Amino acid sequence: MTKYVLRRLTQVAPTIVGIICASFILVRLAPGDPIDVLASGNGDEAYYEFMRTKYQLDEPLVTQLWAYFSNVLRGDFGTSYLTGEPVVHMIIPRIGSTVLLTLSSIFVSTIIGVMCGLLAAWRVDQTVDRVVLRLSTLAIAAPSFWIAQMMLLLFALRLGIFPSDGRNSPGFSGSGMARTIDTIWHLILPMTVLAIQESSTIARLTRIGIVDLLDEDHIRLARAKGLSDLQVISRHALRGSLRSVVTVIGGRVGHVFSGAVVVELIFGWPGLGQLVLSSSQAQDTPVLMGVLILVAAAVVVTNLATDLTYMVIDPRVRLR
Amino acid sequence: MLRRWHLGKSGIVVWICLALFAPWLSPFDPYLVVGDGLSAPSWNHFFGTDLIGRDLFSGVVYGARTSATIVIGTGLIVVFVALTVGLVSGYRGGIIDDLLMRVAEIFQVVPRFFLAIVAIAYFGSGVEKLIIILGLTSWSGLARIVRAETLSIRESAFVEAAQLFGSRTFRTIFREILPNLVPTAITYLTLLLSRVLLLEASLAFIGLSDPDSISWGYLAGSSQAYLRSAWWVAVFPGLAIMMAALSLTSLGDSEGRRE
Amino acid sequence: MKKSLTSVLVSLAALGVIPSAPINAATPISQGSPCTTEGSRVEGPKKTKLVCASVQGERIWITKGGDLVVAISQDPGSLNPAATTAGAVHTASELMFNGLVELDEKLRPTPELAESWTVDKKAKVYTFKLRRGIKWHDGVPFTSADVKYTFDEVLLKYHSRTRAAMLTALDGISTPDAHTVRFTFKEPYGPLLLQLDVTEAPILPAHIYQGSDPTKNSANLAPVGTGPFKFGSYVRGSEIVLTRNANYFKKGKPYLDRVIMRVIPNAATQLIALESGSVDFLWGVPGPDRARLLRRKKAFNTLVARRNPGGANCMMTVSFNLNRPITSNPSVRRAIFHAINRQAFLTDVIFNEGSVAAAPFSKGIVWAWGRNLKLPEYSKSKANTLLDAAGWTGRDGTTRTAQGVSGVANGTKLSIDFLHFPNFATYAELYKAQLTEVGIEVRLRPLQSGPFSTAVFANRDFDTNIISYCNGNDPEIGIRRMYDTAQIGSVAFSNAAAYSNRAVDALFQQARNTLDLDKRQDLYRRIQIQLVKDLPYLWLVEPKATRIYASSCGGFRPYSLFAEEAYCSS
Amino acid sequence: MTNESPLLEIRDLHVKFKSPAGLLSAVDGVNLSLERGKTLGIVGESGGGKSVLVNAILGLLPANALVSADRLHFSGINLAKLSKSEWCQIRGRRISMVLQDPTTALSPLRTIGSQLCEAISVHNSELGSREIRFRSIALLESVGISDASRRMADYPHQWSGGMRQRALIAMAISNSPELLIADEPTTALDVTIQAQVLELLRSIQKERAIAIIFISHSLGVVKSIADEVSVVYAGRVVESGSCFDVLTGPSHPYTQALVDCFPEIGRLRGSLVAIEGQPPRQTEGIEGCRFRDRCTIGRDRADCACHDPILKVSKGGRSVACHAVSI
Repeated sequence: MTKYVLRRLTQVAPTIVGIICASFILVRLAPGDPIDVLASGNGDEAYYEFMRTKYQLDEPLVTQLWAYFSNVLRGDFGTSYLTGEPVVHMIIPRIGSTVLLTLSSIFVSTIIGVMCGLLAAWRVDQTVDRVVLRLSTLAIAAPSFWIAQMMLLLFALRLGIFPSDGRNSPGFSGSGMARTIDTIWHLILPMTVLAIQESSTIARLTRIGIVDLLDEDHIRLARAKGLSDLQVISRHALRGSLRSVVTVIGGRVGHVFSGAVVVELIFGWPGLGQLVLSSSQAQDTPVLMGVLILVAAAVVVTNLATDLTYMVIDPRVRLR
Repeated sequence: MLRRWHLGKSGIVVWICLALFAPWLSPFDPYLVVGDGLSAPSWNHFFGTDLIGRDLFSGVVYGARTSATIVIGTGLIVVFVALTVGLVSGYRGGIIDDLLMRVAEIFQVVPRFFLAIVAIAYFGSGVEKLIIILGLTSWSGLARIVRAETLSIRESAFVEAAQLFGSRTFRTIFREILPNLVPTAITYLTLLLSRVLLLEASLAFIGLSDPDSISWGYLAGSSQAYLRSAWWVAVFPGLAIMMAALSLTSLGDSEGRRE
Repeated sequence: MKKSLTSVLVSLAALGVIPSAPINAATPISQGSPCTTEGSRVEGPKKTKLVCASVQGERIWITKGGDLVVAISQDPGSLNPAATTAGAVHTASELMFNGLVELDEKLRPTPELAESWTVDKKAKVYTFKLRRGIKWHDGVPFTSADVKYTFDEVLLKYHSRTRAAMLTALDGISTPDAHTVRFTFKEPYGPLLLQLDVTEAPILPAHIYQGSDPTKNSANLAPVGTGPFKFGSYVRGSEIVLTRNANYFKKGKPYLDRVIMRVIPNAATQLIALESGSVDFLWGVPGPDRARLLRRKKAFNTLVARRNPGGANCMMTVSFNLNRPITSNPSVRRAIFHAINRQAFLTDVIFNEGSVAAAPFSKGIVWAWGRNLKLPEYSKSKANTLLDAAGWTGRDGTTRTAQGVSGVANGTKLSIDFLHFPNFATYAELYKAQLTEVGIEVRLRPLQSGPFSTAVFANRDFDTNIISYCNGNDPEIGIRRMYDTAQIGSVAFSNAAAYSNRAVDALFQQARNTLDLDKRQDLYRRIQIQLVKDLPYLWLVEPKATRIYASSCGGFRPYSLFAEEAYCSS
Repeated sequence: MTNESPLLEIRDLHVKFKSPAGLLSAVDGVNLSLERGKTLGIVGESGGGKSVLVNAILGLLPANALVSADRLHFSGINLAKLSKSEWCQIRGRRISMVLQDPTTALSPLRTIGSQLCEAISVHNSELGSREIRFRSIALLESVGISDASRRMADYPHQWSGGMRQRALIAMAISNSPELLIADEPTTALDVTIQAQVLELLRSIQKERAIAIIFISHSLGVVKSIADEVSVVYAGRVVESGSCFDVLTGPSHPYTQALVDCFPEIGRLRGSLVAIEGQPPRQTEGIEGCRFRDRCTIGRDRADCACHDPILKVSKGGRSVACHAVSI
């Protein structure tokens, strides 16, 4: 068991090193001069020279990579070309918002998705199943910006139930409970948009997982033992399907981050997605690389967590 | 199940027809101004006109072509890279396997959309770049499936026997694996490609697609700002994407489930 | 929520549950109506307190206090307007600062931090007398040292426009006393007074920045200025709250308690926020929605502005690469000019927000733009004739090919590329559509700003492109860079066409060293006559931005410090 | 036939599955009967409908299955009319089952002890957990697991295949059922283990007088345990009778072919004979005898091509469905 954990951990390190190197190379391969953005249409040769030295863009590539690499390991992602601020300072205040949005929608979509998946699997090929399948297919096939705009038009403009943008009301200065409530009130729309598509995917995957599981011998045997339907589901199927549910959720984290970009843009949610968009327009390389590495690392960690969860669930892995 | 399969299949057939016969099916050149900007659907312009007065129906018809190109191109890259990496990795094992799987993991953990945004920011947009970006970020899942299949076949008694007789094992594996993979690959690919369609639309929505080649994603994504004042520019291309994505997923559902 | 509460109160009042306030039947006054007397009065069922205040030179009744919520499209990241020309930073931070002078709608310099100034006859020495008694938001007095520090250490290093225009011309800045600043130039320098407003030269507090790296000072996120509003709070990617500066040197102003800058990147969401009442002010609205909004209800007002916090008098300009065989031919350039229907760009792309360019210089530089110059008009037949004559022939509806064009092999297709920022895609589509009609194939190449500049300015890898050249308040600031031979090179957004004409270069230099406006006007006219002959660029349209705001608010200015005199009733 | 009604009696059982391609027939008019304490072997190739038959007896068919029968009685109970809760009273208590692959038949996520205890507790809610555990250990010991009390806490993957199959048998007999269905219980095991498991089943039957339906594709295995045998082909019983009679004197060409596959049973003919071809997947719409395509005798006979042979019953309880055989 310890050996397994160690093995997984040693696999994580090269992946992260690889991501750092790959993103560095990708960004440096590209044409374009970051100073152009700073000059924003003006500036002379001397200005360019000055800025280039300031951001060490005139050093050889390998030196830059090594410097960047050792800095990242020390938690220093450099400073933004655009604002001159440490990248970490720009990322940290936004992590909270993105984590809140993504985690809450993963949480909600897991509950809804697994429940719908169970329901559909239990009544496989019957009406409930078909309804779940149809709805989820539709939700997956619809562009997310459509869903988001429809929700905005309906709930923010026509009904006026939920706010259209942001994480808190304009100029909100309350704290504690009032702040939490205000945040939740703002969270509901963007979270729902993300959760609609996620829960659809989770429902479908859970359903397939359980349907396959119900065909398995040990479930047949459990029924042959005289267990009722409910007992079969609760004692055997649910536990067995936990593995596939964990796999599904672990695999969704990257997608949720991706989906969050569009949702954050539409709902003015102050998270990493917005930062990536604005930095990509400005080619603010240090910020982009920082976010890219961070998000990738988050997915790596989730994968690790998924594997470790298997270990808890599955004795075959645990007792290896 | 039969009906779903037909829906998927007929959707794809319509799509392919639109793509192949676009010049004959569209009443106008989709790149030319043929009317007033933002005129509502009429007999002249079934889907209305866009901002600068181009016929939207022709745009949607021609868009089938670009979208098909993107989907097929991405699919080909994914299949090629995944097969190569999966087969080599599963067959050779050892350090090469470890190395390739680490590389696959790197591509897998960086969210595709993030990477696409960053890559387009640095290299510019364009259909061929989009295909490369989407292709290169999507192969790792299929590669893992291929690798697992290769491993299991390599270890099966059958191949052991074949090795004993000195037959060309790699070819054997190849011949054994491909048929086994087809259902899984179809499910994987159709789901992936429907995502690719939507992803392209999302990229267009945030302003990162190529205006030189009209695709559904471009038409739908770039016109969302006018949803409320000229619904047709946002709705028709969006519907096209939805139908295509639906066709792909239902095709995958049914094809994948047939053993 | 506010709305529903109000409507409940109104209906309760109608039922007689709440006694409604006595209404002055003789003279019912409303917010915005003119007033003469000082003082205040209570009006309406909500007992709002109206005061008589000065707004843009007129005295009107307004509501004092309250919040103004402004939607901004981008998180600024920094609130130091002196260290960058980035529009997002200026939009969010200018209200906290001042320049030495302010420019009114007609670009006349008016006193701001400087109460008066003198210019010597040769236009080489400018002396400014600073207003006394001005205090920074932290209570420290404002002095000439702040001005000198800001120019020497920040503006001339990091503010790219100010640096480009002034650095080489300036001999030095001296401070004879705490309230006098003197700029000395090496040679006569005409445009200085147009470069000292809060956009081009905001003044920072030396006591906070001295001795630090101005791009990394923590005050960039919590600035201290002299402006009408003080820094309140800044939540990344979310909002910036500015609060009223009670000690503002313009007595009585500002009228609002808070200005809240809310980051909403998506234009459609901004609109929904405005309509649902959570936002009061938008910097711009996409054309079709603007029309719908104004048609449907009287809840919104508009304000047309030429000047943005990022730059003034911008003109959408197509550059021709004069180094390429196709576009180096003046007949081809003239043909393209004829083939382009610029009116269609005005109506379909910018929805009539602005005007068709009428001269090489922006109409916003009122004294300098060339009136009555004749740019090639829209005429497909003239375009066809010119192209045929230039050796580019072909049947109708097909792409033309070369027949005896110098520098091009016979049979080469007439195909040019067009580089553009992704957000200018509609311009690109229309350009392509219009040129296709005269047999020119256009390949669109959307590029973000970085790759765009590299391709256009460093590698000169383009045939045509589109750039929003902000002409600025003086030709010296934003126009000269487009035509000067010395500005050909890798510096971005300079002379994209690589236009070089010794006579034009000399005229620009002469104009810069001339102080007399009439003489300068004549020099610039001669330049523009030459440019219309040579056509190195296609001057397309001059967009203006239409601000839209809730009609409960008012008093916005179409130029700097837009909310200095603004007011809102709820 | 004895006066007493048989433990299990099936007459004209049909099972069809709904599918996109229409109804697929899996079991097509099967007749079976089994006396208490006896062993019935069911033999046939895989895909012949044996497992469907078993699932029909246990009511474990999926929702898209259609079952019809003239008679489907177990110990006087009409199985076709049972409700879900009534089924739960029968399954595991009066009819139990041993599956083919002991690896997949046990849940990998739970200890063997808990799965065994569950089999007991489901039908004995009055028992305390200590009592159940005690019984479980005793059962494991009775099927030959040593150190049972300690091994109760093990997970299935920690046991060998043979041990797992013993555990499954222990589970199957835990409530002293009247009928045990063993669906190819030895197929997935090594040859030596096979013999042990068969021996275990034989001894259980002797001690506890349990009737067994033993399903296998191997005549060799059936021979060592069954009293009666039914040969199943393409959803039909093609020959049945006492084990000895059928195996020593097969009448139906299919039985003959099966016997030929196992040289130690059949008369030595010098070489091993494999049956060419595969049973038909789809029986609907086949004209004539279903075995005709693979039959050495019937390939050219006109009656085999036109008429489906009916099961002819002869003296001594033997029956066979073949045009070429006259009894």
